[in-house]
Amino acid sequence: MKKNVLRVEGISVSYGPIQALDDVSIEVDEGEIVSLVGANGAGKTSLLRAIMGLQKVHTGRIVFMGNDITNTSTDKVAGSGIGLIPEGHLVFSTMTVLENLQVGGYHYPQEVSSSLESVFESFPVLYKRRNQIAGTLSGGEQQMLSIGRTLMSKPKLLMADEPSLGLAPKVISEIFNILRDLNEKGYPILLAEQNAKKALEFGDHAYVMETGRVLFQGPAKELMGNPKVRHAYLGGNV
Amino acid sequence: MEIFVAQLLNGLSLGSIYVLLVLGFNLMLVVAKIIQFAYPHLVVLSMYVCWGMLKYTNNMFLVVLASIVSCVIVNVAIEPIFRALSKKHGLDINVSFVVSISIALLITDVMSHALNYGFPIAFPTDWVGKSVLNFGLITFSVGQAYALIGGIAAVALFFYLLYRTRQGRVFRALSENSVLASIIGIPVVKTRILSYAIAGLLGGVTAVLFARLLGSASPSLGDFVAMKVVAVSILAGLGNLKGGLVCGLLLGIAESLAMGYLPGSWSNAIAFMMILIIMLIKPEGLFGIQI
Amino acid sequence: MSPVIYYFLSFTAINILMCWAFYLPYRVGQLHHLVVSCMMASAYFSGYAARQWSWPFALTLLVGTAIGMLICLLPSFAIGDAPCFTVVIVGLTVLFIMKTAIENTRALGGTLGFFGIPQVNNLLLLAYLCLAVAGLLIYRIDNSRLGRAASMVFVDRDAASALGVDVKRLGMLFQIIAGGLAGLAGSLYAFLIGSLFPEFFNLGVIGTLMCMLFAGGHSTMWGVVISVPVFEGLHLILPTAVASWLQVIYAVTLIVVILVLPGGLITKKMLVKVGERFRARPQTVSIKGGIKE
Amino acid sequence: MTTKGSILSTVGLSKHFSGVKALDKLDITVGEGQIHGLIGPNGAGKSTFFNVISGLLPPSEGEVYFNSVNTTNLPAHTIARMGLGRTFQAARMMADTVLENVMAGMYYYCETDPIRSFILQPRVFRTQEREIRQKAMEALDFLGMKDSAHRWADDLVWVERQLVQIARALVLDPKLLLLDEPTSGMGIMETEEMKGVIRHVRDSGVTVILVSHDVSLVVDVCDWVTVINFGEKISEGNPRQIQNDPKVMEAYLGEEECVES
Amino acid sequence: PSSKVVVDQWEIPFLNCLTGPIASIGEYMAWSAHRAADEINQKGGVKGKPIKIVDLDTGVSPEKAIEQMAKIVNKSLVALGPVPEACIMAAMPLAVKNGLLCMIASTTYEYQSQFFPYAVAWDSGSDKTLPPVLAGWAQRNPGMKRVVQFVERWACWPGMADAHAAGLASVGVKTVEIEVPTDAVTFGPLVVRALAQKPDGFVLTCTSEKAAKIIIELEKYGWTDKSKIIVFSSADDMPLYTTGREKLNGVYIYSYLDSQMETERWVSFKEAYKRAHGGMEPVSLSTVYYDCVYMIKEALENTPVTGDPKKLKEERTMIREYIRNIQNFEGVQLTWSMKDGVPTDKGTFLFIIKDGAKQYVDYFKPWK
Ligand SMILES: Nc1ncnc2c1ncn2[C@@H]1O[C@H](COP(=O)(O)OP(=O)(O)OP(=O)(O)O)[C@@H](O)[C@H]1O
Ligand SMILES: Nc1ncnc2c1ncn2[C@@H]1O[C@H](COP(=O)(O)OP(=O)(O)OP(=O)(O)O)[C@@H](O)[C@H]1O
Ligand SMILES: [Mg+2]
Ligand SMILES: [Mg+2]
Repeated sequence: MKKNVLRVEGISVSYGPIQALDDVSIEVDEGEIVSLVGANGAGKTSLLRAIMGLQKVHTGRIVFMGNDITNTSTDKVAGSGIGLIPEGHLVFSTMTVLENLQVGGYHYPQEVSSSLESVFESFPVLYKRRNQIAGTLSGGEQQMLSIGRTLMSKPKLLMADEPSLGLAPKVISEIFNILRDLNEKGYPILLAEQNAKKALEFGDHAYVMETGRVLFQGPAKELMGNPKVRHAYLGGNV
Repeated sequence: MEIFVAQLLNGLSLGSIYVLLVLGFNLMLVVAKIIQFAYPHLVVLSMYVCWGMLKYTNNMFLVVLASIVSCVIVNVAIEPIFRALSKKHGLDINVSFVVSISIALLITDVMSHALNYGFPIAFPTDWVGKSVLNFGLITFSVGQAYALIGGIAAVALFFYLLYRTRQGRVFRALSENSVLASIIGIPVVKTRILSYAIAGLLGGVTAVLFARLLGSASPSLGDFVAMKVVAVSILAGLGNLKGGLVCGLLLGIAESLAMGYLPGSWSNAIAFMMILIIMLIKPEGLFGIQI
Repeated sequence: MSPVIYYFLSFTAINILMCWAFYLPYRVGQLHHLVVSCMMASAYFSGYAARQWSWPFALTLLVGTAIGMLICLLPSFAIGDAPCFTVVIVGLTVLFIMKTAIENTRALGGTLGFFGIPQVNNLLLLAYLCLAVAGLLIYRIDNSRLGRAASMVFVDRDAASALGVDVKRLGMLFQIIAGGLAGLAGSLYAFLIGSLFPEFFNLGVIGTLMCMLFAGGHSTMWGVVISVPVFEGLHLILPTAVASWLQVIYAVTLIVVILVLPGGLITKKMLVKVGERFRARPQTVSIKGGIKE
Repeated sequence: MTTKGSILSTVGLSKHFSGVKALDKLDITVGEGQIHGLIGPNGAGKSTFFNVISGLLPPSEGEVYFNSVNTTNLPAHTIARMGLGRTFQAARMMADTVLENVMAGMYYYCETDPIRSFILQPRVFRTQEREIRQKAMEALDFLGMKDSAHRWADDLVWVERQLVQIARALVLDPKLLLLDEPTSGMGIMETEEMKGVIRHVRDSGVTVILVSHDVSLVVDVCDWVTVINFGEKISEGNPRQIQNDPKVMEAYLGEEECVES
Repeated sequence: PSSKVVVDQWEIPFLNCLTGPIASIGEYMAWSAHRAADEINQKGGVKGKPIKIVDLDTGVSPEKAIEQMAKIVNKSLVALGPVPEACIMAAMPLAVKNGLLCMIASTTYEYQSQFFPYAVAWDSGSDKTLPPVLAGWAQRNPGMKRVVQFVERWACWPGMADAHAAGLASVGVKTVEIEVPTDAVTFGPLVVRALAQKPDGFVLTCTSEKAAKIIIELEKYGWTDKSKIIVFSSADDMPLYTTGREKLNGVYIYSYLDSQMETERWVSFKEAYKRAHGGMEPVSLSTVYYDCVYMIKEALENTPVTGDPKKLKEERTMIREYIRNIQNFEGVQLTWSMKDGVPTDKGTFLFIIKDGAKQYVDYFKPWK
């Protein structure tokens, strides 16, 4: 039996009158890749934001490594070891690439230079652009920077919200390779992805969400075979 | 020639006032993304505290400490206002401008109402100090020297702090996007308060330097310089520390040369005319915006 | 009418005009402080023309408006699409320079002030007439493609110009109209007060106007219609002991309003919500309009 | 190339940012009535290309011909008026309803002088306003967003924003439409829908240049594809050719995609 | 004076600057008006009714001033203020239109003449009072040929500067003007510029704080002969002494008030003032509204005023005419008469500053 890293127990979240999550429970075990699949507005981002403490949770509990982190302030959640790659290539646009990465290593000031090396190794483009102001990077470069910056914080659990957004196919596969490498090194990963095919191929375990609820869950391979899932998310005839 | 050199020195000391204030102003821009129009007013308020402390003790250390502590406290005390503001308005610099103008109004009103019966305050005449240099009209007092050196040193120090150290990067990251900053684990409230405290610290030191340079302060002192401070900061490129140094000194020199040579009633207008022309030609400021 | 109400109403009209003059360029993201200079120039001009040349009121009003527009026209070639704070500084410096110029002009009374502008009858009526016309104009601008273009420029200049909006010309247009409004306000101001003083036009005026605009709400033209009378009337009704802390009260009020109601008292969203109430039958409404024409 | 004339062509177009060559002597010709794909790795210069041809950035060198007119260094709004519509990678909406956002696209819809039309000729003004509103509604309808017309634009999710952007660009009847990653962040269903929309746009006579990293989209809808890397054109052809071009595979698609295709 | 008084108290509105940057000045003006009222009330008031000073704040804002004026313009017999110049300019036309006499806070006749006959000034025209003092100062410093005058352009000060120059010219001294910007914070450039003119003396026509700082700068640049510096009356205010301190020793200053005077009335005023202001000495403006209130008292007593709103217009005229032509009025220090609202025989004191206090040197009657 693998140890539980993250356990979300029946949380619900709403934006004013809009109920974005309704009694959602998921689990991430040690060394596992968990994929969240769902169409637009299914609530994937809301779930990740709730875990991160960016959104108030009304009911339910979030437990990370045995500690209750429900409605804890975001920086504490981050400090406790959850790294989020946010949706839509968010970077500090007035700072240089290098500075963005350095800030990412906030909790490990001693190890910044070694982490930098490994990030630059994964993303050579960033090394080339290290002194460029991040706001002038291309969309894809910003996404890479965003991922690199999260890796700088050596998270114990990596959460990625659509990391492949706006990336070239080659880079996407590189990114997934990097994520897999990280997973092999022991990082559990929670991945939210619209591209259900990629996500199911990639994940060990998957949750399929729709309008704020978990519809299906189970080992990713099994879900791939589930005709309902295939029809709704994998473009019927795949 | 003698007169010219004397005016140049005067310009430098006037410029050092602008440099110190613009630095603090830019600091608030860089670390908190706000136009702190009331920054000069805060400094003047600290001068009042400094003066009040002098009534009780002559201990220089305590006086400086009081000035710094008061400025830090006041600056930190207004932090929640701007925090709430940025929560509600995103990063709307214009709104922060309007709010800080009302804070300036508030401070001026308190000073002209409640402190020293609203009268100007004066520091001991020996505070302005002996001359370090004295050839005829070419003189330079200790106070002037402190302010000038202090100004340049402070710019260097804060430039280093903001752009070369870990903490500086954290400040800038936070000011740009506090949500993102919290995602990567920066303790938002603590860091924000720290950044305001540091700007307050600079303000406290500036207040002491001004006390020695100017020898007095009045409720309207803040208003007199605030607008020029904003102008210099924009002229140099908002948030540009080095540009602020250069433009601050330049404005000081330009102003004192204008006062020294040009037909009397127009000297100040001419300094403004220069600013106007530069702004019309280079709307982004001379050195480029850096926030 | 009691003089208190007369002046309250007149200043309200003038300040609403001035707030609109601030509001319009702020639609494209510019805090256009130059309008205070327009107001000053037009006030002095109107005063001078009325006293020295005995110009009729209507004429001075028109020429005052034109002067305001002219003053905004010239810099707008340079700052039509400038970033907000450049516009701020240009406005402030021009104000300062203009003040110095007036202080040094004997014919305008210099620092002593300018006395004896003839009184006009029905000023209040005319002021509100002007206000109505100006309001109509701004309403039209707001609810036409100019207004939409402005909102677009406000959020994203690049996107706006990719939609075919000439950002600079739009900025210039708004600045010039704002100058005209301020000129109009200046003329009315001169006739209302009857004498002028350089100190009338200072940073404090700018501060007050900005407070009114932001407290009222800068995303619609209606906010100031509420906030100006409140700001104007507050010191009339407060007891003296409290009123001596009026500045502090203003400052705190503004901060609180901005904190509690981010967009000011009245926001665009609010208007749209109200509009939705009335748009129960959207189609029929537009058809009706069609038939009428 | 098709036999029809070209609507856009660039000659030796370059754009340098202090050292970075975002575009490097690029010659691209876009045939009229086509869906022209522009793909390339991240940072290849696709968005920069859009910015240069739409006039938002001045080119460092080279010339742009749009509709046989030399539009190099013309201001963006003039080019837009000549019939070039575009969307942005990061869509920003103005704080108003969706409908108003779309109506904002029709700035130059009415040829009369704005001041005259709304001060002196209220009737003309009102008619115009109604037409604008109607057209915006049609465009929203076309994109299946009619129901959202009166929603507040800030509340839209990413995908809806993209649609609004497209509607905003379409209302002016552009001759050429530049789409910068219109499907990023969309699921399969939405992407399918978007394919239909793009084809529909093309069929209504608008040439489309499409930037996207979604290979299946590009392969499915594009008539012609240009691949750029480091600001240079590395390949050109119809989608099939491109997919099998080793240079493209190496620079852009990576092994995985090649295997699939 | 036999008609029956119909009011319970004599309400006298005071349009004063109680907020804003010069609230400090407003405060002591208000203090002295209230003191006069208290004194009068203790002695039984006027015609058996107490005087009540109603403070109205102008906040140095023209709009507020005019609205405050509007509040009183239809019901008051006479008004104190407005203060300061900006508010005078804004609110006086309204007072003139409605025939209300205002005792404005301006030391010169320029404003008074513009609002004739509805304003009262505290001194005769500056071109009459000021030249003798400056001439007297010049004569005490024989050999002075050329002086520099620092002028701050604020309201009537340029006019006063002209009067200074006229006085100096009358004894053969040339004046060079140097303008002091209102928002100046350092004065080195101005002082260097002044010294480059190689002058024999200096006239300081600027605010008290600025005057003190200029004196300090002058010493820094090597000017030691303080007797060749004279400061004008409007700078005879607290900040001059608190800022200048020992650097003022030997400087001349002229003023309308001799604070060393030893009449009983003055001493008690001065002591009370000091108690209320943390030991600060009264300055020339502090007594202005004290005298005003007494002037109003005299007018109320010596005219058949009843306070009846129906007779407002004629009673206003009675008070106005009485005050504008008051004879042998006993102010807190001097006794003087007015003709058409302008004092005819109110002189000016010349002092020398020693250890933070003014010492009487001379008294000059105005030019005829
Ligand atoms: N700030 C907000 N205010 C109001 N409603 C919101 C907000 N953010 C999200 N929502 C709503 O919450 C629901 C869930 O949204 P969420 O962003 O979590 O979905 P998602 O699965 O991440 O979608 P996508 O694939 O588009 O990123 C949607 O209906 C959305 O409209
Ligand atoms: N203002 C700028 N200053 C410096 N470099 C810039 C600037 N704008 C773009 N660049 C650089 O030019 C290159 C091309 O950028 P561009 O945005 O055109 O890429 P792209 O092809 O759109 O990439 P993506 O698909 O990732 O969006 C990038 O390497 C980018 O870093
Ligand atoms: Mg999402
Ligand atoms: Mg791009």
